[in-house]
Amino acid sequence: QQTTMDKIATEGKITVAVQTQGPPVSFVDSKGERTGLVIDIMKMMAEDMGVELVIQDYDWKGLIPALKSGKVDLIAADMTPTAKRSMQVVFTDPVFFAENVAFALKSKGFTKWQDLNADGMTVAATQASTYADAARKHISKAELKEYAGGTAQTTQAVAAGRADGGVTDKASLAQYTAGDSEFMMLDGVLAQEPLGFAVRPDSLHLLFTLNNYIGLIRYDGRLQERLAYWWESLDWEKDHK
Amino acid sequence: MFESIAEKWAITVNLWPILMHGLWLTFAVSMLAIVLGSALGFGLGVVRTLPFGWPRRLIGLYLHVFRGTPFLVQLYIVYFVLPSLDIAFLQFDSFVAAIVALSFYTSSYVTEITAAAVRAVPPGQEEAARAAGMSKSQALYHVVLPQALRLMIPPMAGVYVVIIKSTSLLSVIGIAELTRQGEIAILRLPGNVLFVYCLIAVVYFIYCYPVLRFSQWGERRFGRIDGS
Amino acid sequence: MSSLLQHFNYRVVGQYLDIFAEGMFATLWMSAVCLVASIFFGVFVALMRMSPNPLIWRLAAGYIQAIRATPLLIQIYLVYYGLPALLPFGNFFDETQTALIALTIHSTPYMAEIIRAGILSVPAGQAEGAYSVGFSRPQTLFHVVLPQALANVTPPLIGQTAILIKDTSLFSIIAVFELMGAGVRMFSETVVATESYVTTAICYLMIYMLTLILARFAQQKLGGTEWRRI
Amino acid sequence: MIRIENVSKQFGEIKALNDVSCVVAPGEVLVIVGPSGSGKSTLLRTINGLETISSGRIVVDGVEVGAKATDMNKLRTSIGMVFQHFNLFSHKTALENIVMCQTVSLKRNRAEATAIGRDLLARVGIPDKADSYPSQLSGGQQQRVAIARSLAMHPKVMLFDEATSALDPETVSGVLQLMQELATEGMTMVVVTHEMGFAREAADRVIFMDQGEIQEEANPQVFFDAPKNERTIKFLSQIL
Amino acid sequence: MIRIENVSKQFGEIKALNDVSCVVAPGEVLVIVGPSGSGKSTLLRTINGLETISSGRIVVDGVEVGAKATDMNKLRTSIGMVFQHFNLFSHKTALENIVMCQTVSLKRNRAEATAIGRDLLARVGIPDKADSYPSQLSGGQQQRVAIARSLAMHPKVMLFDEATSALDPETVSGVLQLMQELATEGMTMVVVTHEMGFAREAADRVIFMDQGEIQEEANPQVFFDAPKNERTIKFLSQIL
Ligand SMILES: Nc1ncnc2c1ncn2[C@@H]1O[C@H](COP(=O)(O)OP(=O)(O)OP(=O)(O)O)[C@@H](O)[C@H]1O
Ligand SMILES: Nc1ncnc2c1ncn2[C@@H]1O[C@H](COP(=O)(O)OP(=O)(O)OP(=O)(O)O)[C@@H](O)[C@H]1O
Ligand SMILES: [Mg+2]
Ligand SMILES: [Mg+2]
Repeated sequence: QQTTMDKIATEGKITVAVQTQGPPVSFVDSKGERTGLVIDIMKMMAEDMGVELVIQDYDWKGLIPALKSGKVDLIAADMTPTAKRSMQVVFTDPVFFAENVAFALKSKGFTKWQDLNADGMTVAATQASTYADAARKHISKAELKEYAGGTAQTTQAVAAGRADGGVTDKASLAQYTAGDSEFMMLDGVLAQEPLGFAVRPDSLHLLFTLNNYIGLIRYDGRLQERLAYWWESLDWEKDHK
Repeated sequence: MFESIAEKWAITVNLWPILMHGLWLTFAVSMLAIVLGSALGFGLGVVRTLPFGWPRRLIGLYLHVFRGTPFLVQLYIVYFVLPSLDIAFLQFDSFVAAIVALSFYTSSYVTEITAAAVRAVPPGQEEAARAAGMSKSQALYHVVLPQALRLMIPPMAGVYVVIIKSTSLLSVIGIAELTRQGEIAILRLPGNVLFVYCLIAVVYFIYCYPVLRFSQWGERRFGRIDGS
Repeated sequence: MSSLLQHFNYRVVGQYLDIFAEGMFATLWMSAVCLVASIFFGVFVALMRMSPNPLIWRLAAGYIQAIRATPLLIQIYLVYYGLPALLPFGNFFDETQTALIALTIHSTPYMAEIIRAGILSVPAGQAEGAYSVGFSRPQTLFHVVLPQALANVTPPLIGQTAILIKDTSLFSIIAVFELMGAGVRMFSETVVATESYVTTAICYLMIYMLTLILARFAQQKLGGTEWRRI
Repeated sequence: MIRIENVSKQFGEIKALNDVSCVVAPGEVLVIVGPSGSGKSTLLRTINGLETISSGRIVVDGVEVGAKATDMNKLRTSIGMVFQHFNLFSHKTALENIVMCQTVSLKRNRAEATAIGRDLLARVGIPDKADSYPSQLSGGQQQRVAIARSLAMHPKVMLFDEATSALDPETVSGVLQLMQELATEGMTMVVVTHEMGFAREAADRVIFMDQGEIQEEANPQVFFDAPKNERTIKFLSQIL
Repeated sequence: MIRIENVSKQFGEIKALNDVSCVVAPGEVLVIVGPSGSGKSTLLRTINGLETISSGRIVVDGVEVGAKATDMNKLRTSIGMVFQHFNLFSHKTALENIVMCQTVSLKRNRAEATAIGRDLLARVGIPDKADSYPSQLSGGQQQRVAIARSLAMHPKVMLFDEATSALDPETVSGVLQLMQELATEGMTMVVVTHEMGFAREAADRVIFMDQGEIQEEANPQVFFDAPKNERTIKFLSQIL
């Protein structure tokens, strides 16, 4: 039986499922190029392994089925390794961490996320996401509205006054609050989540390889460099906006 | 005011090539599916009007299953579940899977329309053909089906528009059709969600409106069964 | 087939049954409301479409074409976000009401076209028979023409109803929970895709079968089934 | 009872009625004959306002048809009409056809309407067909239901448009007999028919129409045995 | 030419034909009359196999109808049938209706078929209607096209099922005349009709059917002037 790694080695290409969910994790920039943090890391790894990188773009609903049905070798997305998900696929060590934060219109005059946690408030989050879980748990007094789509759709609901505030991750939110935006991030972090890549349960060789590689770039500083560029600042906007 | 118009114009110019690319994919997938699905549905619809008990019931079941479940689920099963059966020819890539799923979905509607149209042709027409010495299949081909086809044009165009619009679900299996292209663009253009969706609507309209006009024309031209 | 069943985890489905029940109930009542409303308004739009007055029929035709040529997704967004921007009282409607309004606006033209075909299929003599015994126009429409028209077009009406039921799945884009939302929820938490989607499909099929039964019942109510056998 | 004054009716280019005048007395049976397309149906339909007229005036029982002040729905309940193709409501049973007209147009209560309906079905000779749908009835039976339905309104006038031409010859005689009974009971009737036998026996007066005009008007003896108009003579020669 | 032997036909519960036997000689004109539902149409339709029979045997021109070895499509080209409601192909013009039957069933080439078609349209008196669609033709014209279409096959037998009962009385005489011409040319014909005038003049023999059975069979003089069967007497009394 050929392992996934054998296949990658013999075919000379690694097939990765990504979700184009928006900057900075994975998106299509103004030049029409597919780019973002995970794409960057994957490109780097494929180059170091000496294989070709094949990227396949799926909707969120298609990521895990694509992996399980063998359409791709791994998923490179900002997926939280929950216990139930781990029963289906295997996650790598965390590659980076997301901070779930709340946001609102500046005009509302809120300062910290706790301000949203009151009766009569409504909070928007992406349908069935870990943001929604965090909101349900921490902003429990407010009514939660779960919008299908992503952060863009959530901010739209808040901008239109359909919700008093929203919950998403800090990095995705950054571009919405930049400059003289009408949005502001509220102080405080609701929850921190590790984010990792996922492989099929039987792709052990590939799993170890990925973990090794994450360790490698963490210690040689290349991961921090990428994170600083994509994740912790808006530096990427100059090059890709 | 003018600033915002200028801004929207800039966005439009910027997005247009992307949307057109999405439209092309939408067009290609929907056209292929419409052609294949109509052919399949037409065949099944004709069989459904023939006096064979078993095939008729089987087709009825097929029809209800495909019409009664969301297309998303059908798409999902074709692309993700069928490959797990380990049958070589079921290993579709996403484009083929999209065509296969959409064709079956289309055919379920076309089957119903075809059967209804064939039944709407007065039975006397077939009898007259048989009485003139035509075989059952000749009567079907020369007399019944040409008349049924005319009745099918208006409802078919309606179904085609539904099919065209359901291509927007294909992003689940990684096809960057029109809606998906627009949504990808939205990610880069926070604050313009509504405007970009309107642009998408305009592009769909450009594609669908002629189809609907064609149906209207067809209704006037062929809706009545005579040639006048 | 066996490998299909072998991959089906009943236990996990069991954990989500209550959520599916909740979603199914929501889908059921919301589709029922939209169905009744869109048939009701569909009758009016159909009558407008058949009006001899060019202003009225062009208005109806324009509405029908514009709605049919654009996707529901975008119509829902426009009603949800666009309406408050245009009308001061737009925010008056909550998500569920907005969703119901949008879907009704969307499916009314489809129903109208089917009903129009149905009305045209009723022989003119039927209305004349009614007029000649002193029925007014509304009475003729209500007692004679519509019952026959609707019974004549039951098959396409069922087809459109099936589409309408499935269209409610788009409600989740404006945060309205329904059956597809239940499926997405289960999938997102457990990532067992086959189970999530097949269960969703079965629930939709159950609703669809219910509509088939109701349609047969309605057809009988509209004046028995025997009369349609010639 | 019916006064038709200089009535004309235009369908686009076609003059279906051209300056037609005629009076029908209470209790009179007027039979209209004429070739196809001569305007017989059109004349009948203008009497109960199913067709509007282009010019002229029609007065039924003192009420002007189509005038602004006239409640046409009410007027129509006093004018029964029986069509060539019966026009029974196909989604209702024979009895319901008769009952519905009464409950809707006359606001009679259901029980009373049903009793009247059953009576009338017995009168027209098909009491056992009450629960059959039109499609389950033979042509002759359908025509009887249609007559019963009209009678349920207690009309002052009955109009028959080729009431028997969609029936097979054997059934015709039964329906004609029923019409003759009505005539002897004193019902005012206007009958368009191709059945010259009926015209001869039941008519008080016969009108021959052609090209939208009344060509000849006479009592049946004169009409059939000594027609004057050339067109009438030709017509009768082909029919008999 | 046609030999019908002990033919029965059951529709579920209903016995539409009950042990019917009868022979039609070449060149003979047989007229079938009878009340509605008596099985006239059914008998006619079994002759060209549009209806299968439950028992018995039908032989046309030496070939058994419905037998395994019989090529029914070929047999049907030698049996012309004209229907009550014409059944012209509504998507084809009058000429194309006639041409298509020849090219499809007889594999005649188009040019020849067209020539024959034009000839026949002239023969039935409507050469100028070649390019009209059925919906643009009057009932009588449609019926003529239907007859021409059947004649194009050069049938040995023609079957007419109430060929004139959907026509208005004035048009009827023209079509009957055409049928009479065919009869005098020696065509074998079986005609179901309610036109007693035609039966009397054109028939070589008249059959009276009731309840799926042949009740009386006689030449027209005897049939109309001295019928024996009680049922026939009642029937004729109501028709005339
Ligand atoms: N709705 C209509 N639109 C246009 N023309 C019409 C309409 N109704 C009748 N006509 C025309 O008016 C003329 C008179 O028609 P009408 O039906 O009154 O004749 P008729 O004497 O009843 O004939 P028939 O014996 O065939 O019933 C015909 O030329 C017919 O074509
Ligand atoms: N396809 C059928 N299915 C069931 N019963 C039928 C069918 N065709 C005819 N019948 C029945 O067979 C009997 C004979 O019918 P048929 O049409 O031969 O009568 P007919 O003599 O032609 O009457 P008409 O003068 O009304 O045309 C009738 O009782 C009829 O109801
Ligand atoms: Mg008339
Ligand atoms: Mg018959």
